[in-house]
Amino acid sequence: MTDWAAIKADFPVLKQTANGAPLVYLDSGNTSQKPQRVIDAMSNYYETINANVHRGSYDIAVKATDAIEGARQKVAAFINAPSSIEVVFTKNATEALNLVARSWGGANLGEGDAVVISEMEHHANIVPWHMLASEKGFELRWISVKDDGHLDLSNLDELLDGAKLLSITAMSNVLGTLNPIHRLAEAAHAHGALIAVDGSQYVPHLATDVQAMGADFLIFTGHKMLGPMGIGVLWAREEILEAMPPFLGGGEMILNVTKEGFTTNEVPWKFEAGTPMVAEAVGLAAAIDYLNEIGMDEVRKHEVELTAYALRTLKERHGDKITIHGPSEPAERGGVLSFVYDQVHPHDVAQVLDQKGICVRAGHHCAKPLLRTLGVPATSRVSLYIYNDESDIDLLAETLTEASDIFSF
Amino acid sequence: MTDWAAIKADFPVLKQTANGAPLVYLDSGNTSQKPQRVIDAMSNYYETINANVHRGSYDIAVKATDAIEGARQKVAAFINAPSSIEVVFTKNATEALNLVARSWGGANLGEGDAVVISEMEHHANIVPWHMLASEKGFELRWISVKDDGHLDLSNLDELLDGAKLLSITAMSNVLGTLNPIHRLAEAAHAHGALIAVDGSQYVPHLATDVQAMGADFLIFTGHKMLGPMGIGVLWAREEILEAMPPFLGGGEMILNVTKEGFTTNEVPWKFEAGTPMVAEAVGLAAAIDYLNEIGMDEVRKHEVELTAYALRTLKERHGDKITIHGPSEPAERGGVLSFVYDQVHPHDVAQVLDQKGICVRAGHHCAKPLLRTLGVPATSRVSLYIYNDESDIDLLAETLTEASDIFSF
Amino acid sequence: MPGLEDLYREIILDHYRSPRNRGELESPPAVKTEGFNPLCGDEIIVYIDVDDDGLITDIAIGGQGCSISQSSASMMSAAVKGQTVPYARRLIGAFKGLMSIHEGEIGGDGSEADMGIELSIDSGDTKLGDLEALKGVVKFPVRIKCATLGWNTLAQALDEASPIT
Amino acid sequence: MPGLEDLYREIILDHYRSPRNRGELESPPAVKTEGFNPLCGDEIIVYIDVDDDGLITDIAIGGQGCSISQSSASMMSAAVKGQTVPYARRLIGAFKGLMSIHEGEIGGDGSEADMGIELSIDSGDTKLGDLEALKGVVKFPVRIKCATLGWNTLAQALDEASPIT
Ligand SMILES: Cc1ncc(COP(=O)(O)O)c(C=O)c1O
Ligand SMILES: Cc1ncc(COP(=O)(O)O)c(C=O)c1O
Repeated sequence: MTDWAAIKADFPVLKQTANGAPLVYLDSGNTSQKPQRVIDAMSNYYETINANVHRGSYDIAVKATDAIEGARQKVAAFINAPSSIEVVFTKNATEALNLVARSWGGANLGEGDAVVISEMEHHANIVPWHMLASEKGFELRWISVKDDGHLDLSNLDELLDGAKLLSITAMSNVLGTLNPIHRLAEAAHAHGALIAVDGSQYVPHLATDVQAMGADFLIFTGHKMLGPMGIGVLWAREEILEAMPPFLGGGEMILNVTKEGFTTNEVPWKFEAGTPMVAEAVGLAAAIDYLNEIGMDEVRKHEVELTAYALRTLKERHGDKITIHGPSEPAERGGVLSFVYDQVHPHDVAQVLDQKGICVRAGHHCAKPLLRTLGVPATSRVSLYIYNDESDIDLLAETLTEASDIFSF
Repeated sequence: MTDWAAIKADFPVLKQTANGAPLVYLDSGNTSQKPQRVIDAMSNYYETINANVHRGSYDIAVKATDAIEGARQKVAAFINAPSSIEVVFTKNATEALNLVARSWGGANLGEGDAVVISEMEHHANIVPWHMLASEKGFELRWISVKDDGHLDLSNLDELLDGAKLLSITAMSNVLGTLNPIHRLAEAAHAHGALIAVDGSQYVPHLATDVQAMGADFLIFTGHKMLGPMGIGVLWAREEILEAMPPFLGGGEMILNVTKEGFTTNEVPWKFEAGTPMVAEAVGLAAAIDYLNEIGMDEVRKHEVELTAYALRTLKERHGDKITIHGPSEPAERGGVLSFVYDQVHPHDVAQVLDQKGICVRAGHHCAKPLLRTLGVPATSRVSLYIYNDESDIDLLAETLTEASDIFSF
Repeated sequence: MPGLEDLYREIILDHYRSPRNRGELESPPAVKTEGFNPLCGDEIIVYIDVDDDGLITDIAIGGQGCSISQSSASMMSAAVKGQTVPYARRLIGAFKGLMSIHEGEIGGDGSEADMGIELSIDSGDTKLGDLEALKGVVKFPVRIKCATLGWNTLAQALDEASPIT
Repeated sequence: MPGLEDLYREIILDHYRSPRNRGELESPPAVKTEGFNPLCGDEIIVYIDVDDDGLITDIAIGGQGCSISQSSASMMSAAVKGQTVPYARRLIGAFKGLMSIHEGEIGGDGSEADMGIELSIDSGDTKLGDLEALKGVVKFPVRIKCATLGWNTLAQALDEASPIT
């Protein structure tokens, strides 16, 4: 049995107060908090072995190189990648998605081609395709989202017909919806398309196995999984990476440079131009260790229970005053709850909650096309992680009534 | 008078031993070490106000936003930029140079155009131009490097004729040469070209004033200036940034996204797609504070003195056995000394030095075209910073003789 | 520590609940401009009719957003309706000045704001007084962009309707 | 803590000072391949002549680099000259096996190395014994790439001269 109270105590931010009240952090879908151990791992790196990697032959340079390559192996194991050379470090998920679009897409997409995405994508999985499409002239097709928060897959074959890539989130950052990636991968492959999976919301919360998923690309971001900001991950099958042209040019990614041209380094370094974020890789590795010690199945179980509790509590307490978007079954969703409360604008909801130290996000959550489909300009969003517990939900439910009091018409 | 011993004591790595010997770090041109205060600033950020920025209205989100925007202002002031909105955070200098190439270059360069760079550029200021040139068909022209380590500017007007951009390093990472940026900027502007200055080696060591330089773009990187890895800076004049198309697509950089397209956010956020590296910005701001407290003029004075000492000591001790590349006048150069020692291969030199805890870099220093011009396949490189002193140079000079002993023919 | 009562003054809630000049104008002839707050998704649409004498003869406000953005736009509409374009421009400057104190601190550009102009510029219209109620917003820095959204959108509309020559 | 004497064995320094088979072969008919170590700039050029029976009748080594890369290539050239292509391939596998212990640990791919083959494969050529001297390199992980550079280049040359069918 996991001692969730002990886990909560590992997170120094949660010992802070905000506006005089103890901090209740319900915005992990935005960025997660970091256990002391992750913070210390990075400090320790800078205090003991900081050096540039892959370039120096001296002692700390070797140790720093081992640190980043060790982190790469840890990441690979965490998602069950066949080889660590399939793991590319980027600065965040957004850069990783741009890398896929510009490098793979730039080489493979042209007029007459199509890329399929869904209405529930984060802007990071929309804008790179818009940018590339306006340059290359391919078609961007959209899988619709149904009222129940699930993808409308009724016309999937039609959408995939002639498509070269399906790029889709494994879990919605607004609705919490878990998408049937394995089924989508099979459908994409049946149509000769590849599948890129945006795991930014999934990898931090559920055990991930790229091979079982049938994914060709997986994208995620360190800061949402207890790791630091400034590091993201692109995983792709080796043969795909091998065939892709480079993305950014500079040191590390070359084998040779002359005045006339250059040759590229091996994967994954081919895609890692310039000095990499070694401390952040060390922090991400420490975060993975931390999650592995709890066990991703325990993490998931905790979140399903807490999500169920939240859905139940908010409904019991606020009834028709609250509209919670997304699947109603906790097992079909992650711990992300978007809601609209009693005609109070989400920004005002967040403001009222903030006065009690409760951190929730209000807005479009970088998913404007989805909000347009939902027919709401903005929502309030609660997103849970391992350091949350029922008392956080209770305080949330309690404080919402204050918003009602101020804004009742 | 600066107390340099006290400064050295601020750097925890320098209290480590390597191979049983106290660490002597002479590779700051590769990456610098971090004072405890910078390390602590980042830990403190994660322990107290970590949140995603520009998105949340709650207390710690506001503080985190203030932290990154405050860092932006600090960076702007450090280089005397007219406005902080001209400062774009990237993951490193390499990304910043790619941003200039892809965004500005992509929009402005085509067949018949030319970009001028120099033979002493780092690969980060070469490969992005090779990549873009092969796509857009413009010409890449090279300013030669003379035997004395200075640029050959005799044919500058010819090279700039019809050029749209001069992209050049302010200080060579191999030779230490300080280039006449102001004069180059005037020449570029006289020909209707813009000038991009790679300040990666310059900004950490000399007081920088983009307005006095006459620069249009300035690029530098946090980890070489006592700051963390994972953050770089692109500065450009506001009107130039305004006119540039976006670089990476995703969250933060948009104003609106629909299924049909998107509109971009204001500068600088237009160029900062995805969750930014807030902790790293906080660390960079702390590094700038630290440098400002010493004073950049003091930093420069220390390094000129130490460079003079190193040039003198190595020559006195090793005479013709050692060839030191680059300008012979300490005032014309930074504290970067590339040398070839007694036919011992630089990699072997570094290995021997490592046994005494001395960290130097051996190789091509990501400047292969320059090494080809110098006619050497590799050099050993010593690069100095504020925590180095004469005893470091003495130990270096002493230990080099051991390499001689092993490899004497 | 600022409390919610600093932000949600009664007069603000009143404008939020009963927005003035809510609606659309036919465009053309009206000038229509849209403003977005990319952070929270708030949206203000400003329609103005400006006659040949440079008088803002009519104004209407569309869009959606939080209590602050909506009430600020509502107050703004009441304050500039029937006024001249130069007056409206000065008022925008004055209002942004009021809001710029913190924005300047966190990196926004407050320099353009005309801090010299008092909100109580000569006008019999008591609606100006209402604007003072928005002062509390300055204590909640993220909400400043909500409060100024309508004003920036109006500024754009004015530039279109009556370009500065 | 490994000392320099583990790395710079006398036999290694001997090959470094007096490299065997240094030079060029006319190409064609010789196969010429180049290998780079992007980290340090070392460069090895391997020329081989392979006859119709699959015998490596001649080999020459060009390029430049550190004592480890040069001596390793020199020893390699001595070890495979006059031998068959399959023998050379097995030797490459064995050598990479010797070097892979740490490479595997830090993320390199050691799996392809044929660990089963002893370096002392049946051959009267005493040069094989010399190769054992490179074992010390494993204690200096960054130098492993120096030691294997020539061998990887030879592997490429063999693939070109005598493609695996
Ligand atoms: C002159 C110069 N430019 C660019 C770079 C690239 O910096 P980074 O690796 O941080 O992108 C470096 C350092 O590696 C450099 O010395
Ligand atoms: C589903 C999804 N994809 C991509 C991203 C982008 O991640 P980052 O901002 O770290 O690049 C996010 C989070 O913001 C997300 O929720």
